[in-house]
Amino acid sequence: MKAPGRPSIPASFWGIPIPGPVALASGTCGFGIELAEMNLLDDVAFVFSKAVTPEPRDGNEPPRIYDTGMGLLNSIGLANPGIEKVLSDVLPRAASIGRPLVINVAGATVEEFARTVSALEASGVHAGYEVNVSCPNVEAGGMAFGVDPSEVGRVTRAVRRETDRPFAVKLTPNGGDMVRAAQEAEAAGADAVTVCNTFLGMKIDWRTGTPVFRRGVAGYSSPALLPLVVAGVWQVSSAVGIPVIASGGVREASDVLELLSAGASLVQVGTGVLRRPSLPSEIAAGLRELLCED
Amino acid sequence: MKAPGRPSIPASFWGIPIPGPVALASGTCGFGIELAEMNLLDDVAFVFSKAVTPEPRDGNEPPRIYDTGMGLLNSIGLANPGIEKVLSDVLPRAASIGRPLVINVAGATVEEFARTVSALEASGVHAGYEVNVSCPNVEAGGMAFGVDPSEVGRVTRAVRRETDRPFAVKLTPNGGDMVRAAQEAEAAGADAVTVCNTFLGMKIDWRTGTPVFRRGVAGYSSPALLPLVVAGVWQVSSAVGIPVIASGGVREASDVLELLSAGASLVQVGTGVLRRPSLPSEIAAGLRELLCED
Amino acid sequence: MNGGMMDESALVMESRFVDDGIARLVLEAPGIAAECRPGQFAMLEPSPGAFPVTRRPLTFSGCDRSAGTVSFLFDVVGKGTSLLSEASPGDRIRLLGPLGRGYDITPGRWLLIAGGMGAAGFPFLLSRTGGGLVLAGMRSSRGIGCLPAGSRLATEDGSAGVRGLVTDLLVDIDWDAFDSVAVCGPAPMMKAVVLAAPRSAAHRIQVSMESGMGCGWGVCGGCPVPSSGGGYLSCCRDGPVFRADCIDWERV
Amino acid sequence: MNGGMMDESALVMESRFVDDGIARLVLEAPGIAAECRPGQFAMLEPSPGAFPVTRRPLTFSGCDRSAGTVSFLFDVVGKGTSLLSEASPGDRIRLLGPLGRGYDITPGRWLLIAGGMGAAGFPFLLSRTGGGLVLAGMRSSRGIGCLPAGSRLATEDGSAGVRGLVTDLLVDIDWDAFDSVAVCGPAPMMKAVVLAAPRSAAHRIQVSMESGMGCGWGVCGGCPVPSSGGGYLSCCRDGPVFRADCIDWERV
Ligand SMILES: Cc1cc2nc3c(=O)[nH]c(=O)nc-3n(C[C@H](O)[C@H](O)[C@H](O)COP(=O)(O)OP(=O)(O)OC[C@H]3O[C@@H](n4cnc5c(N)ncnc54)[C@H](O)[C@@H]3O)c2cc1C
Ligand SMILES: Cc1cc2nc3c(=O)[nH]c(=O)nc-3n(C[C@H](O)[C@H](O)[C@H](O)COP(=O)(O)OP(=O)(O)OC[C@H]3O[C@@H](n4cnc5c(N)ncnc54)[C@H](O)[C@@H]3O)c2cc1C
Ligand SMILES: Cc1cc2nc3c(=O)[nH]c(=O)nc-3n(C[C@H](O)[C@H](O)[C@H](O)COP(=O)(O)O)c2cc1C
Ligand SMILES: Cc1cc2nc3c(=O)[nH]c(=O)nc-3n(C[C@H](O)[C@H](O)[C@H](O)COP(=O)(O)O)c2cc1C
Ligand code: FES
Ligand code: FES
Repeated sequence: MKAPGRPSIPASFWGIPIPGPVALASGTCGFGIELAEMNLLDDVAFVFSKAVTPEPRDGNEPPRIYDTGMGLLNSIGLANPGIEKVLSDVLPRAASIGRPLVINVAGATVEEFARTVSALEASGVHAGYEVNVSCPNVEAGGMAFGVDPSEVGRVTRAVRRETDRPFAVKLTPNGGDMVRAAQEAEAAGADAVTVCNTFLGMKIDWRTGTPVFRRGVAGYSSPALLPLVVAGVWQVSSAVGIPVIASGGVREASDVLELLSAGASLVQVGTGVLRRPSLPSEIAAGLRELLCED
Repeated sequence: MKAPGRPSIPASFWGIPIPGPVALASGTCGFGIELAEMNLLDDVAFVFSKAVTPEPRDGNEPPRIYDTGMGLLNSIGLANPGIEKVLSDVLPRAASIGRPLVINVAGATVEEFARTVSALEASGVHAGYEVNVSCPNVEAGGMAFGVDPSEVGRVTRAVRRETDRPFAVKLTPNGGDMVRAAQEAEAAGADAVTVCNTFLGMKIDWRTGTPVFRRGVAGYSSPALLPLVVAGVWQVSSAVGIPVIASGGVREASDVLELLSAGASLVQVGTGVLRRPSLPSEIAAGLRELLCED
Repeated sequence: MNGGMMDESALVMESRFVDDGIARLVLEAPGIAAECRPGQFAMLEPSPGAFPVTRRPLTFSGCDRSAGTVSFLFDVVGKGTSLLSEASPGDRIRLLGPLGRGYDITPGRWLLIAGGMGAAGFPFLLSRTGGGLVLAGMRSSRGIGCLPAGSRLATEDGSAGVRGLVTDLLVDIDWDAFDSVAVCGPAPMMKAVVLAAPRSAAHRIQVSMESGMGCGWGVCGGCPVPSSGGGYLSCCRDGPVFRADCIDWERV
Repeated sequence: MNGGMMDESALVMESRFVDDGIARLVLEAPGIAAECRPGQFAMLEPSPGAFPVTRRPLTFSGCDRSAGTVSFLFDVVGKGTSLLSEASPGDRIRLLGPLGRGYDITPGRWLLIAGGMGAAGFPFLLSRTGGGLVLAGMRSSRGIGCLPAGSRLATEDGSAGVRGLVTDLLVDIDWDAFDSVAVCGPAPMMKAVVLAAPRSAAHRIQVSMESGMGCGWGVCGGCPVPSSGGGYLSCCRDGPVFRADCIDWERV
C-alpha cells in the first residue's frame, strides 16, 4: 500500500479518521474498557481486542507470564469468555469506549474462525476483525495456520464470506514465509495484514532442567525485537497492496516513525502498554516533538 | 542426541576432549589467531572460523555494523580472502592456536559448497566444517538454501561426498521450518546442526526514510534473543539424533546452562566476544561458581 | 475494580535495607495514598529504561494519608526488586495503583497469619483493624524486625520463637475466638493454613494470593488463580485477597 | 597488530564536561598507558550491563605514563557516549587497547589539520612530535577550549577565528614546509583536505579514518575503509591512521 520512505502520519485507517498512528495490540488492553475508564484512549487510533473463540476458554495453567528482564514470555492460551458472553456482556460495555474496536478472533479449525465472525456480526459495536492465525500458545489452531500460507488463504476466504466489515490477518514470524502468507491473505480478500504476533520463545530453569511454562514454548515480546519487526514490515509492505499494521517492539515515538518508514499504515503497542497504560499519549507527545524539531 | 533436562557439562565433542561447553562462533573470532596471541583460548572448546568462500570476497559496502543499543545489526557479506589465500596464508598461522578449528564454509551454489570443502581437504589443520546455509547478508546463496529444507539436504549430501571429517550444518531462523531442515541435514549425513545464525533485522533512519544498510536487511544478534534460541534448540534437539550446537544470545554462564538444558551439546558465543575477548574464560569461571553453589 | 487507578511519578522519600536482602521504600504518591486500602497493591516500575519490560507488584505495607506517602517492604529476589532497592531519596519511581481488591475489613477480632515476607502488608492492615493477633512463620530470624510488635513467631531453624512452621502455632488457636482471619505468604504455606483451619472458619478466612503479573490492572490474563468454581479467577482484579473458599486449593 | 592489546578494568580518575556536550575522561590503565601511541585508540565499554552490546572506539587524547593514565575527549552523540560521560570518579570502565596503527612519527615539521572532534587526539600527537602547526575547523566556538594553544581556527558561524571551513585556512599553507601532515575529522572534511593538497604531498599526509566498529581488534569485518588498491582495508587493524594515498577517496 505505502511505499517505504519518509514517514507521514496517517489521518485515517480503513476510512475511519484517527488521531495518530498508534493502536492498542490484542491481548494487552482487554476491550479497551479499563483504559477508557482512565481516560487514556484519546491518542489511540484503534483498539484491538483480546482474542475471542467460539467457546469459553479457561486458558493455560499457570504460570502464564515470565519477564526475563529483557523481554516478556507469555503463555495465556486464548483465555476468553467465548462468543456468547462477549456478545451479551462485553460488547455492550465496550460500546462506550469511544474508539473504533477491532475484534481479534481465533479458532481451532477454519470453520471455527468463520463461526466466530459470523456470530459476532450480530453486534454493531465493532468496526472490524483481526484474524489471529498466529497464536503461539495453543496446540490446535493458532500458529499452525499461520505457518502455512495456503492455510492462511483458506481461513481468510472463510472469514471473507461471513462479513463485509474490514479485517486484518495477523501473521506469525515463527517459521513459514510471512511474505507469501501476506500475499495469500491479500488474494483471499483481507483488508490488511498485521506484522506480526509474538515470537516463539522459551525459558528453562536449568537447576531443575524443566521449562517454566507447561507448554514449554511461549510467546515472546521485547523492545529488542523491533529490528525484526521493521524487517518484516518492510518485506511485507513491499509485496502486498493492502495496508500493513505493525506490531512488536514499540516503546517510543521514534520506533513508530521507523515502522511507518518501513511501510506500516498503523502501529500497535502491546507489552509497552501493560507497563505504561499512558504509553499511547506519551508516544503522541513524542511524535509531535520529533516531527516539529525535524 | 541429548534429551532436554538438567544440564551436564560435556567432556568432549565429536570425540575431541574439550575444557568446557563454550565455543567461538563464526565471524566473531577470525580464525582464533588474535585470541591465541592474547592467551584467551584456554577455556574455548572449538574455534569456528569466519566464513570461507571459493573466491575472495570484498564484502558489502559500508556501513556494515550498527549497534541499536539493544542488539547488533551486521551486514558483513562474507568478506574473506577465498580458499586459495586461506590455504596458503591463514591456515598455516591458525595451526598453532592450539584448539580444534572448524572452518565455516559458504557458497552461492551447491557446487560451490562442495568445491570449497574439497579444496580445504588439502589442509590438515582443521577438525571439521560448519556449513553456512544461513548467511542473511548475501543475495545469492546463504539463507536462500537454509529456508528450504530440501536444499539443506542437497547441500549436506554434496558436502558429505567431499569429506570424512565431521561437519555441522548451520541453520537459519528466518522463515522455513528449522526442525525439518535439521532432520534433512541429519538424513543427508551431517554430524551436527548449529541453531542458529543471526535473525533478519533492519534499521531505518526515519529522518531520511532510508535503511542504514545498502542491502536493507541485515543480521541481528542480541542477548535479548536468547529465549528464541532456547526454543529453537529445544525443538530441534527433540527431533534429531545428532548433536545440536547452540548459537545466539549468550552473555553469561547461566545462559550456557539453559542452552545445555534445552539439549545443546556445545554453545557458541559470538557478539559477546566482540565486546569481551575474555568472555569464554569469564563464563568458565561463572560455570564453576554456579555448579558449585547448586 | 481498577477504574480508580492512577499512575503517579512518585518521589522516593526513604530507601534502605532493613535487614539482609530486605528493602523498605517510602514513596510520595498523594493520589494513591488517599485511595489505597490494606491488601491492595501497586505496580512499581523498576527502571525508567527499557528493561525490565514489566513492573513489579508490591503490597502496600503502610500508608500515611496526611503525608501523602505509601511504603513497601520487600525481599530482593531478582532484577526488578534489586533495581527498586537501589533507588535513592530524590529519585522518582512510577507507581500504578491502588490495584485489586484488598481485605474486607469488618469489625471484630482479627487473626493475622504470615509466612515470610507475607507479613509485609500487616502493619497497614493492623492500622485499619485496630489490632489483632499476629502469627508468623519465618525461615530464620532474618526479617523478624519487620513483624508487628507482639507477633507469635516460629522459625524453621529455631533461631527465634519456637522451632517449626507457622502451622505449629495454630494448634493453640481457638478459631471461634476470631471474627476475621487474614493469611499471607507463599502458596504452600497458605494452603497448609487453610487445610488446618476448621471447615466452619473457611468463609472467615481471607487469603492474599500471589501470581506473576504482566499488567496488574486486569488486561493481560497473566495472573490466574484456580477457582473453586472451576476455571480461574484473576489475581490482580478479583484479588489478590480472596475468601479462602473461593480458591481451589487442589490446583494451587 | 593488536597482539599486544590488553583489557583493563580502568579506574575513572576524572570525568567532566569541558563544553556543551563534550566530555573528558581520565582513566587509570597502566598497562595500556605504557604501550599506547598517538593515533591509536581504545574500545570503551559504556556499561557493565548487557546493553549496549558493543564497546565504543575513542582515540587516545593524552597519556601520562608515569601516572599510568590515559585520557579521552569526546562528543556525546548517542547512547554509548552518553553512558560514558555519566561515569563518576571511582567507577570502573573496561578498556581494550591499545588498538590499531597510530601515526608514523618521523622527525621534522608537522602540520595538524582537524575538523570538529577530530582534534581530540592532537594533544597526544603534539606531545610526541614536539609541536607543530594546528589548523582547526569547527561548526561554532563550541569546543574550541579543546584545541591546542596557538591553533589557527575557522568556524562555520564565524563566532571565532575566520568564518569558513578548515580548507579556507589551507590557502596560505606552504605544503613543502612540512615533513608530515596529520588529518583527522569527518570523512568529507578529510577528503576535501586531501583533494586540496598538492599531489606531491600525498605520501606525507596521514589521515585518521572513522568507521562503525563491532570489535576494534580485527575479527568482525565491520570497519571497511575503501582501499586505493581496490577492495577494503580494515579501519581497526590496518588503520585507523593511513597514508592518504592508500585510500580510495572516490568511495569514501
Ligand atoms: C499482589 C502481590 C503483592 C506482592 N507484594 C510483595 C511484598 O509486599 N513484598 C515482597 O517481598 N514481595 C511481594 N510480592 C512478590 C514480588 O512481586 C516478587 O518478588 C517480584 O515481582 C520479583 O521480581 P524480581 O524482578 O525481583 O524477580 P524476578 O527476576 O522476576 O524473579 C525472581 C525469582 O522468581 C522466579 N520467577 C519469576 N517469575 C516466575 C514465574 N512466573 N514462574 C516461576 N518462577 C518465577 C525467578 O526465577 C526468580 O527466581 C508480591 C506479589 C504479588 C503478586
Ligand atoms: C578509531 C575511532 C576513534 C574515535 N575517536 C573519537 C574521539 O576521540 N572523540 C569522539 O568524540 N569520537 C570519536 N570517535 C567516534 C565515536 O566512536 C562515536 O561517536 C561513538 O561510537 C558513538 O557512539 P554512541 O553510542 O554515542 O552513538 P550511537 O547511538 O551509536 O550513534 C550516534 C549517531 O551515529 C549514528 N550512527 C551510528 N552508527 C552508524 C552507522 N553505522 N551508520 C550510520 N550512522 C550511524 C547514529 O544514528 C547516531 O546519530 C572515534 C571513532 C573511531 C572509529
Ligand atoms: C500478554 C499478551 C497477550 C497477548 N494476546 C494476544 C491475543 O489474544 N491475540 C493476538 O493476536 N495477539 C496477542 N498478543 C500479541 C500482541 O498483540 C502483540 O502482537 C505482540 O505482543 C507484539 O507487540 P508488543 O511487542 O508491542 O507487545 C499478546 C501479547 C501479550 C504480551
Ligand atoms: C559480525 C558478525 C559476523 C558473522 N559472520 C558469520 C559468518 O561468517 N558465518 C556464520 O555462519 N555466522 C556468522 N555470524 C553469526 C554468528 O556466528 C552467530 O551465529 C550469531 O551472531 C549468534 O550468536 P551471538 O548472539 O552469540 O552473536 C556473524 C555474526 C556477527 C555478529
Ligand atoms: S496481571 Fe495482567 S490480568 Fe492480572
Ligand atoms: S571493528 Fe571489527 S574488524 Fe574492525
